[in-house]
Amino acid sequence: MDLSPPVQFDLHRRMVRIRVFEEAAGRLAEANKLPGFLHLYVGEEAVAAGVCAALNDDDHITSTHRGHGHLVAKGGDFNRMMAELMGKSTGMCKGKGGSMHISDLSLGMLGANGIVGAGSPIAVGAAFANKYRGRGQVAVAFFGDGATNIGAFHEAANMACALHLPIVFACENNEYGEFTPRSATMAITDIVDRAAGYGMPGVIIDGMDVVAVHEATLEAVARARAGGGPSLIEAKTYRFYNHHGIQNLGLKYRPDDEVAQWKERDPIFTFEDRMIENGTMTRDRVDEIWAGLRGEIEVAIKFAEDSPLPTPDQILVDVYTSMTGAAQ
Amino acid sequence: MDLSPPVQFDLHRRMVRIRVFEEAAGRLAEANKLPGFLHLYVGEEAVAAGVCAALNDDDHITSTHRGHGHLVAKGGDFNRMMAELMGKSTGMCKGKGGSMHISDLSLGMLGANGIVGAGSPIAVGAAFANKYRGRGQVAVAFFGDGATNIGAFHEAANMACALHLPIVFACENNEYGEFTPRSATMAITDIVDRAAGYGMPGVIIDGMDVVAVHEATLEAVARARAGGGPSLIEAKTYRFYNHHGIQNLGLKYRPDDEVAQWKERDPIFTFEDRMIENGTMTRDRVDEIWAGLRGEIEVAIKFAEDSPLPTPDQILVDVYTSMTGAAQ
Amino acid sequence: MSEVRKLTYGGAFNEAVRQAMEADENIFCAGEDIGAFGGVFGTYLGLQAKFGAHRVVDTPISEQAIVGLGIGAAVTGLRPIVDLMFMDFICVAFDQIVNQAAKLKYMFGGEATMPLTITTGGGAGLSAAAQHSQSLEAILCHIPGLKVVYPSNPYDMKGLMTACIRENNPTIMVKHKRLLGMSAHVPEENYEIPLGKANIMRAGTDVTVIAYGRMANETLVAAEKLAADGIECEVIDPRTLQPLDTDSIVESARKTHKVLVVHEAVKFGGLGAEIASQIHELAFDYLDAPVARIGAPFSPVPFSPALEQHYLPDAASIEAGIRNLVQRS
Amino acid sequence: MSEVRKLTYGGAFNEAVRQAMEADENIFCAGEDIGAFGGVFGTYLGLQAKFGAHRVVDTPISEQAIVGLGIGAAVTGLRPIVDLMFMDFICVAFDQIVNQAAKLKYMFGGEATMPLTITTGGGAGLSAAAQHSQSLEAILCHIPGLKVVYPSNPYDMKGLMTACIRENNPTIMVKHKRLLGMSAHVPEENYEIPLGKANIMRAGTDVTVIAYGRMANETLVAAEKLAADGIECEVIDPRTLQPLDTDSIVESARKTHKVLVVHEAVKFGGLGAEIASQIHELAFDYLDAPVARIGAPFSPVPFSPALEQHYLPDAASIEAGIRNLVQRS
Ligand SMILES: Cc1ncc(C[n+]2csc(CCOP(=O)(O)OP(=O)(O)O)c2C)c(N)n1
Ligand SMILES: Cc1ncc(C[n+]2csc(CCOP(=O)(O)OP(=O)(O)O)c2C)c(N)n1
Ligand SMILES: [Mg+2]
Ligand SMILES: [Mg+2]
Repeated sequence: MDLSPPVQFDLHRRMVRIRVFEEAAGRLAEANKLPGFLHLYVGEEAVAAGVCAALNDDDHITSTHRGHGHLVAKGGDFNRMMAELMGKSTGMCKGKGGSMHISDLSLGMLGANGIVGAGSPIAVGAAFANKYRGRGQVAVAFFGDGATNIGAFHEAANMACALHLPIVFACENNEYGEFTPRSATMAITDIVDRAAGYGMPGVIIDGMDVVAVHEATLEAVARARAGGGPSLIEAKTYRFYNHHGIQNLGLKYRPDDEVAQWKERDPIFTFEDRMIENGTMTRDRVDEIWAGLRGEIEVAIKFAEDSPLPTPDQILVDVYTSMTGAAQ
Repeated sequence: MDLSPPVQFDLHRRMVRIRVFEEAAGRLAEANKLPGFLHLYVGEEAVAAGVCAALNDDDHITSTHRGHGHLVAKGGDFNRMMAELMGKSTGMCKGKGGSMHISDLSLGMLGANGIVGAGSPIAVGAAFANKYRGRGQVAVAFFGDGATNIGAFHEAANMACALHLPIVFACENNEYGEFTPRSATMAITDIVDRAAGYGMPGVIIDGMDVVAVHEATLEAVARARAGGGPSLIEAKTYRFYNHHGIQNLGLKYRPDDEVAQWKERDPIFTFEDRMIENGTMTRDRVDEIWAGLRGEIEVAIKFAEDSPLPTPDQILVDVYTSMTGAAQ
Repeated sequence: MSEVRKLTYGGAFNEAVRQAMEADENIFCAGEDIGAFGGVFGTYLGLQAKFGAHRVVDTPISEQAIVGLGIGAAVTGLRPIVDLMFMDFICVAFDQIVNQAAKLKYMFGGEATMPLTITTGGGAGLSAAAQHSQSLEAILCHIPGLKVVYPSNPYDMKGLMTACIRENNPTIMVKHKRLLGMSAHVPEENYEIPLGKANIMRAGTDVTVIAYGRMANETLVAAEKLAADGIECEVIDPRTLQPLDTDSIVESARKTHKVLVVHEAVKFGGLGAEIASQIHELAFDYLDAPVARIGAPFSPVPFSPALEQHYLPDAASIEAGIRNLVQRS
Repeated sequence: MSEVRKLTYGGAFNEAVRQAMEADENIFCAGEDIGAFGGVFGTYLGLQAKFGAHRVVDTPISEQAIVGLGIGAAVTGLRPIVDLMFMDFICVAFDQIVNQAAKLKYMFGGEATMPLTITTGGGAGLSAAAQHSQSLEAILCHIPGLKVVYPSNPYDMKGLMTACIRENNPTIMVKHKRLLGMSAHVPEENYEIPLGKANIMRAGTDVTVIAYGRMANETLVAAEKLAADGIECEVIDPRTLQPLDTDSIVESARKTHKVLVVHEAVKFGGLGAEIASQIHELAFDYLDAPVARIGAPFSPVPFSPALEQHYLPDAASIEAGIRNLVQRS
């Protein structure tokens, strides 16, 4: 591990922030306190954290239906995020977006997305603008293994390569799309096999190892900033909970021992063990960090609960920049 | 050349039929006798002929905007094809489809298509049905180099591989999409580089060599019929005329010497030379074949010209299987 | 009456598919998560176990190829049922639906049949936000070559789904997500409700209300309330939106002289505009007031329940709309 | 008058883009064949030579990514103009247009602007058959978040395209393919026609005809013929279809008491239904007859000129429609 302790702390903190936020959201959902769908990122923290720690605030990311993880990793504010999940007017999207559309333009987070694969073309647009302005910004498109089967991903990957844009395609290969295993929906095992078809380099990394993710991203981002064009990173990872929510409600679609094996490789706990072993971190410090963030999330929940609901007169606001002349 | 003389004659005849049909159509278009767009197949004959000669009548093909070539190769009837291009009621589509939608279900030709890439998912459906019925039929999707940049192609290729369907993806790489060179729209040189990303074998062949195309197709079709799944064939070829019509009207987008070099490799003339050299064919016989088919096309033009136009009462016919209850 | 067999709306869909597949080997289903998992709404539950993975096919996340699969298989002789989970995803497959499935027969000069059923979950009310809640049926009804079906209850679901599967033209069967659990009597034996025939759900003399999908049920609630005040509504559920049963609608309009059209879709450009225009064209002289329309305001579907509940029409707003109309001279 | 500067409809488009790009470095264009070749309709001719390949970008055949390129660039601060050659190809990019571009600002709680212009060639009349001739504007107008513009002449084209480019919401600029060569006076200096304002092309007292795109011109021809018989038509071109200038339309309806709406799109579910419904709702008591509609029959666009010429409304059928309406009590 060549990373300096501050970088290690940063990676760790980003992961714990995600875990704490997601576990809290999951509990609230189980208590029927969150409306709508909730796709939790638990288990995959190393990917968002490792990638986003390689980015600046003015770099852009596009996300997926599983989007809070990405926004937290990019620095998202607990209070306004939790308020959004509750549909409150103080939420990141004033209650209009919810879990599937959470976003924060000020952090370059161009939105979770309810349409699988649809974020990638938007990331290409951000990358184009970044190149156009020439200030060295990059864009990252997050997407799942399942998303690589959809046309929008393909068009985005090809266009980014054709136009030689500063972009990183970051695939979270968790081996499932909803309730269907990857093997039923593609004849290849590794998403990275698709990179050559666009003419970009691709690399497989252990998505449970935040250091590996981070180092691969640093390289891809450096290439992009230097005008070297797009790259694809495939992170092998796993979601610890159900496709949405926490518990499996319908039929069982993943073998118990598969789930158990992946959980043993928890990206946060294994990283903590490594840091403690290396002397970068102590168990006490780890506990303190968790406690601190758990405290923050309680504050956020309280903030969200105490926040007002949006009022019906807000329905027609923000469809357009101005309401003049719009249909009713 | 291991192919038997009858097979060679068949390949030759298919190519000459295309050339004769296309040249006639081009002349008619220049004389303003054909309405609408006309995308000529001249120069690429070896691809359609080489592929279709490997198919049975009950095998299926899907086609592109450049579709007459495929239909002629599959055995399409000159009279009804020419009548369709003229918008006559005796046409293949009763005048409703025209050049861009020419089709013949009885020959398994599931339509030219005005939407780039849209034929491939339909070929996947035909391949699915063929596997479902278990009678050993296969499907071939024709498409251009440019079409491989569109999402529909990608989804089709992946789904065919995931479901292990009896299908051949036949790419006509003529180095241009309309007026834009391939190099501007993709960062790779060979379309075949995309095959591995779906998990199917791919092969590059000289698309000006009908024997090479035919042999590669025989292999891919045999694999498909035997349950070996999809393959991709990339035929390097060139269109001798403009994207549509014959002459370049707008700006010049292809260097003169590039066009000239490809024309020297005319797929029909080079094949004739080979056959004559090998003693399979004589120059006289070649001339006879051309003359015979030129006669047939004159008959077809006459048939088309003499055919009645469709009458306005046909507009609402065939939107649905029955007109009862349909909106007006 | 304890022996009346009940089925949910989702269950009625499932039974229609099962019975059809038992009767005809050419029918197969394909879609995301519909196989082993039975579909995210459970509407395909048990079918793969019964008919095998070759007839109930899990597909990649590839909506264009899913519809293309259906088109290619239909035009070569099978009878596919393909599923696009949420109606919003119709947008992803829009080219295959609009430019291919709808037009293929016509472009081929009639030399094709397209016995393709596309199923999808429509409608709002689950805080599923802007990309999982849309009502896009008006868009589909504007496309010649498609038929569009939208059942409002379990009985109609079974009969209409059966009709869709037997139909030789491409049909789109919209299942309202919030009706999936609605339970009612559904006969076990197979039956078909012909496409293009409206259902007069409630006879009345004072006002005609035309509503479909979940809104038909909301309208019935409003109608009962109004009946207590002596206002008798005739409630018509078109059931099939394309082709539309104009005759039944116009006949009722001529009788009651007052018409309200209700849908969950955005009002501007919704199907209500077409229905209202046809009524005006064919019954103008019978009308005491212009045909009124209720639909959603002109915005994407908002996430927060606090907004969504006001965004959607419901029994109360329909009741108010009817009172308003009845009061007009 | 020999000094009046004339420009074609296509040329007016080109000039609007050129002048806007000169004034604002954040504007760029992207689309298939628009760079070196200038676009298949020639509407982007010369722009790449002038502004360079980084500002006038040739793209792969990837309509979803083309629109996505525009969305991502717009939301991060540029002002993209992206081209979808034929309006039919909107179906290929439909998810990006409908589920992304139209909704992004709303889903983000307003924290975004989307100064994106999508240009496309619409309309029939070139024997381009079912997949290259459609008029799909009604579908776009049903989607909250989009604005839709459809100029009928060179002057409006320049002013409206300028407005689209300056607009901070996603707009769709439909160029009618058969108007590209239409030539008329267009001022050289830059000007803007505000979105959402109809144009009263011809004042009249007997009947109001609402028509847009190529049909506005066909209507003017019909109106001149009718004037010879003493029938004075008021011809209104909405120019912007979303938002619609309801006020101007209703005012005219109240004045003339008779209204016809004309479009090239299929009649069923076309924009005419919405316009007619609004007029009925807001001017019912002023009307002598129901608002009449003329649109295409319910079929895909047929290829053969022998069919297409009867499929499309024209001056003659519009004239007949007006006479019919005027004769109604
Ligand atoms: C176009 C589209 N099709 C289907 C869905 C339904 N859906 C939501 S998430 C999902 C699975 C996505 O799988 P993957 O990309 O691997 O991401 P993961 O959930 O595993 O993180 C599906 C099919 C959707 N939202 N959009
Ligand atoms: C979806 C779509 N986008 C754009 C077009 C316009 N168009 C017609 S043919 C063509 C080029 C196709 O290139 P390629 O696939 O290489 O086939 P080729 O013409 O070279 O045979 C384009 C862009 C179209 N018909 N459909
Ligand atoms: Mg996955
Ligand atoms: Mg090509």
